[in-house]
Amino acid sequence: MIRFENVSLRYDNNTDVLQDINFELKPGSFHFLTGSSGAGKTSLLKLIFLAGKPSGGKVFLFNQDSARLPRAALPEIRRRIGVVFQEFRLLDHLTIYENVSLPLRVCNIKETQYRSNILELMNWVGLGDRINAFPTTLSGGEQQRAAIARAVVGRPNVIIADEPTGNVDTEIGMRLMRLFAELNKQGTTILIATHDKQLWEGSPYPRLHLEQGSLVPTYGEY
Amino acid sequence: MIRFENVSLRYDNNTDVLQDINFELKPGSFHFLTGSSGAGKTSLLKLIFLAGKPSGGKVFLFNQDSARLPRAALPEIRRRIGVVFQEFRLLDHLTIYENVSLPLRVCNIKETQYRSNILELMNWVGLGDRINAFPTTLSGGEQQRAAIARAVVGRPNVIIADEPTGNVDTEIGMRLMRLFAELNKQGTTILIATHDKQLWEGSPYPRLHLEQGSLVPTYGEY
Amino acid sequence: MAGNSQILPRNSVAGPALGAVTATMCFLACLALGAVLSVNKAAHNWLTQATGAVTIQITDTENLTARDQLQAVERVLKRTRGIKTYEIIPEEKLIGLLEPWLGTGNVTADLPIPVMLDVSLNKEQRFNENGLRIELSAVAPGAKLDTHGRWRQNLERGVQTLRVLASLILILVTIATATVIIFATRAGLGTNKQTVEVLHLIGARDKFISRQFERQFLTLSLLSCAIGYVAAASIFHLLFTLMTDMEDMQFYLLLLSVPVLSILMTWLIIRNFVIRTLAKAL
Amino acid sequence: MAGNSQILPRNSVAGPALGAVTATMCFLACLALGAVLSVNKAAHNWLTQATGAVTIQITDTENLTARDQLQAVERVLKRTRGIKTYEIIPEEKLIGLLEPWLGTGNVTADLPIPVMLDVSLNKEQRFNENGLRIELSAVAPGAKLDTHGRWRQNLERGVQTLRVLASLILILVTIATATVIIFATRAGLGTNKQTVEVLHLIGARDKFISRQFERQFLTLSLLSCAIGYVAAASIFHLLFTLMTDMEDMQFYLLLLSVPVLSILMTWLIIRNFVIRTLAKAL
Ligand SMILES: Nc1ncnc2c1ncn2[C@@H]1O[C@H](COP(=O)(O)OP(=O)(O)OP(=O)(O)O)[C@@H](O)[C@H]1O
Ligand SMILES: Nc1ncnc2c1ncn2[C@@H]1O[C@H](COP(=O)(O)OP(=O)(O)OP(=O)(O)O)[C@@H](O)[C@H]1O
Ligand SMILES: [Mg+2]
Ligand SMILES: [Mg+2]
Repeated sequence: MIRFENVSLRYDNNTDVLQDINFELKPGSFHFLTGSSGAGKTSLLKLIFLAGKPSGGKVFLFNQDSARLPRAALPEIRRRIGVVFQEFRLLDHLTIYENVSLPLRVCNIKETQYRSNILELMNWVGLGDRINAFPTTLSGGEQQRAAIARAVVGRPNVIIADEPTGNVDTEIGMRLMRLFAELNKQGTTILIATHDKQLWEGSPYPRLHLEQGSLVPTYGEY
Repeated sequence: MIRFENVSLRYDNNTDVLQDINFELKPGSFHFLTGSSGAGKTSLLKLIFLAGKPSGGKVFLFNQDSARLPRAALPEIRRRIGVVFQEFRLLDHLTIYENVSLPLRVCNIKETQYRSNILELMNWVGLGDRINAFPTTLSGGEQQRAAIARAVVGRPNVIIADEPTGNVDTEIGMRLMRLFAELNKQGTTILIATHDKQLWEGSPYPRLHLEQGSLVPTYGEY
Repeated sequence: MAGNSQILPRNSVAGPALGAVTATMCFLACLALGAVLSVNKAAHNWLTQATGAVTIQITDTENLTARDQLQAVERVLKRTRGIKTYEIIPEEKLIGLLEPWLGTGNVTADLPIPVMLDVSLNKEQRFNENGLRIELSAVAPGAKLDTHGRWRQNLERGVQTLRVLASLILILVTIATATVIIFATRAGLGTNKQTVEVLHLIGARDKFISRQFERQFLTLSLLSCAIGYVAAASIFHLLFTLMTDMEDMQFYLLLLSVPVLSILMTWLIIRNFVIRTLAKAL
Repeated sequence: MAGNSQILPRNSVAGPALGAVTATMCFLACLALGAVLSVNKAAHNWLTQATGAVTIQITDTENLTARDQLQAVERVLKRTRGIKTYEIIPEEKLIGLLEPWLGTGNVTADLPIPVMLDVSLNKEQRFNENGLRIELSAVAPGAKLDTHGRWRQNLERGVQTLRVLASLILILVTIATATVIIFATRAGLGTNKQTVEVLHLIGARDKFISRQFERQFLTLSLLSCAIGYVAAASIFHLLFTLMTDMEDMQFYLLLLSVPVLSILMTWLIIRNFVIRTLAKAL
């Protein structure tokens, strides 16, 4: 589904942020991506959701080389990948409901077809009573949950989440992890970047660990 | 130094976010503020750094009633309170160096007087090699550290930090906590809002715990 | 309901500032065009009268009286291309013209009053002024052709100057407007950079995003161009009413080309600029 | 170095769009004012000539010849307030004026040529036209006063219309500019809302923040008003050169009031608006 082959990345002439990365995410798999602050987790994820191109090597998305995709093909690919951004990236001038429904609107889907789904999803993440609020009036944790709702609403094949529990307490964090696990059971491929040990310790899922831009083996498989 | 007397807060006709809050931060004290997502931690901090007024009760800052401060007196008070915002609030069009030096610039302090201080501080938080980068090119954790540097650079009497370790790994988190502890030893009053158990468990400092908008007693003193 | 709301923040691309500029520019362009149109028409009227007011004056010479030469002149006029009709000005009218100079009752029968002919030209045919002058001097040495040429030239030059000036203003206003629109669009794209990036990342096509920009602009542009046009048209209506000039529908229709072209221009600029910028984005 | 950089993002308040508008508006306002100034001056010249060109024409009556009446007329003229000097037009000149009507050589000695006086008026004193007319008819029944009054009235009305029109344009341009600036400032404050909030929260005073806005605007405003002024002045220079009209320094100095007032207006609007908005902020 997603395959990295000798991928490296550098920003404007600095040292390599990523070096010689090789891994594959099989359909329906669930991985954690760990590494200390500045290790390159977000940079790696950006290569997957097409917010950047590798400086070297190849990134295959759905068996297509990302560097060779024509511009017109990008929206289709991106619609198959749901992203929870580390900094949320909610649009402040739209309500939470509008924010969450955006991935469907850009596909020109009619509101009647998705309204009830969204309301249900909002209840799931605990925002059922705040759908008409604007992002700036939400607490940090609430914004993060809205961002997660937006990432999953379009039923993407792959979900990429960058630090999705950094602003919520352990209890809500576990609840969100159950949401991801549920989606994974239904066949969604999931990749979660986090520095929160609690999240992956004792979980059955494999872990990709970044250290100074390189993947290092963790115990267990990856 | 900071005293809340029967403080309550509600946003536009909703239920009370805070109810009947009473506590005092003595000069040179160090407190944690805990509570689950949406409990009202950020709302409480906003009353301290004058980004909001209580709906009921009184907030005393440096022995002055915050509701009765004339507008012209606000800047002086705010300069004595350093804030680490939950969402960082770095200015994207300024470099990290400019962002961190902003609290000094608005006091019309000459650059020659603070330049070396800032460079030292940047090294402390591990951003010494990125001072001329713009915030959007920093990793989440790096932005958070820049936000902390900006909060402490003006040597304020009080430091308010909202989830200051949400985007860094445990190791850097501990390092930042040592920075706060060091400042506290030098006399700075410190209040840190967090949902991260690791941070306050086993630390010698008292904890204010919010539950559904009210302070509830924790074991030990508060 | 909410599903149909705008995706870009209100006024973030085409705000009231752009609206005020568009309205003002449309107004000024209408004024400039209207001025050219009305002066053109007025000048046309004057020139028609002036060209129609060709006169021939025949005086006595040593050998021939004015009356003697008249027949020869009439023969020439009859066979000259471009002359529709001519008329001999009655003597009383001529005396009336002279009286301010000579005093009432002083013009007596023995005063050598010249014969004057008022010649009307045929607009459709070319009239060869110099040819007629030469022919006349051959058959009637006392005949003098007066075509008010100098006056007409002056008028034509004046109208020409005004036309150039108005075109200059039109061009300047157009350039200024285009500049403002380009910069405003660029600013709008800058302001909405984060939003555009998010839209791209969640799978929006360039066309979808561009439509958001165009939509916001079109509403505003229609409104402000209409305001500019109506303001200018009202002023012209007022002027025409005051000056009891001929006011016609055609004038206002021609003026309508200004807002129509403005909207078209703005739309093309925005669309082009946005699409090109988006193509370079994520 | 970095410490002196702008705190607000470049062009976020006064960007190139506002610059283009300011320049255009300054240009148009200069054109309007310049048009009024030059037409005023030209009209003043014409009116001076016209008013100076008062003529008196004396013809023979039944009892008195023109020459007989001349002395009485001269006496009246000498004691009339507002008359600077007068001059009898020589007979050859009068004949020259009549020749186009009568044909060369036809004006003979026995033709009753009237006596013509060219009267210059004294600008400083009021000249009572009707009074003089009555006095003249009393002493010299053949004398006729001609003050070109109708022509002057027409000219004055034309100039007045133009003045009103130009003032209208000036007012409209001013209103439009002020609107644009207010909206642009509001937009700038909106764009920088987050930045302003952060500045407030870290202890910046309103004055400090306002200065950031004013600073950004002033640079731009100076530049664009200069461009507008120079553009308009160049056009006038060109026109004056073409029309060989008198061109003077004073004209350009008066025109300079437009950019100066524009900058002042913009500055006051921005300052006022920003300070008032900030006072309502955090
Ligand atoms: N656009 C950019 N230009 C230049 N350098 C960048 C850019 N984006 C990231 N970097 C640098 O690359 C390194 C890796 O950044 P990245 O965001 O991938 O880290 P991360 O693992 O996500 O860290 P965190 O856990 O703190 O979010 C950092 O040192 C960062 O400063
Ligand atoms: N400006 C606002 N208008 C309306 N409601 C608000 C506003 N700001 C916060 N709230 C609501 O008040 C409640 C408390 O918010 P607050 O940000 O204080 O929570 P928090 O304890 O900081 O949570 P987190 O740990 O998720 O950041 C939330 O339910 C939030 O939606
Ligand atoms: Mg990251
Ligand atoms: Mg919070």
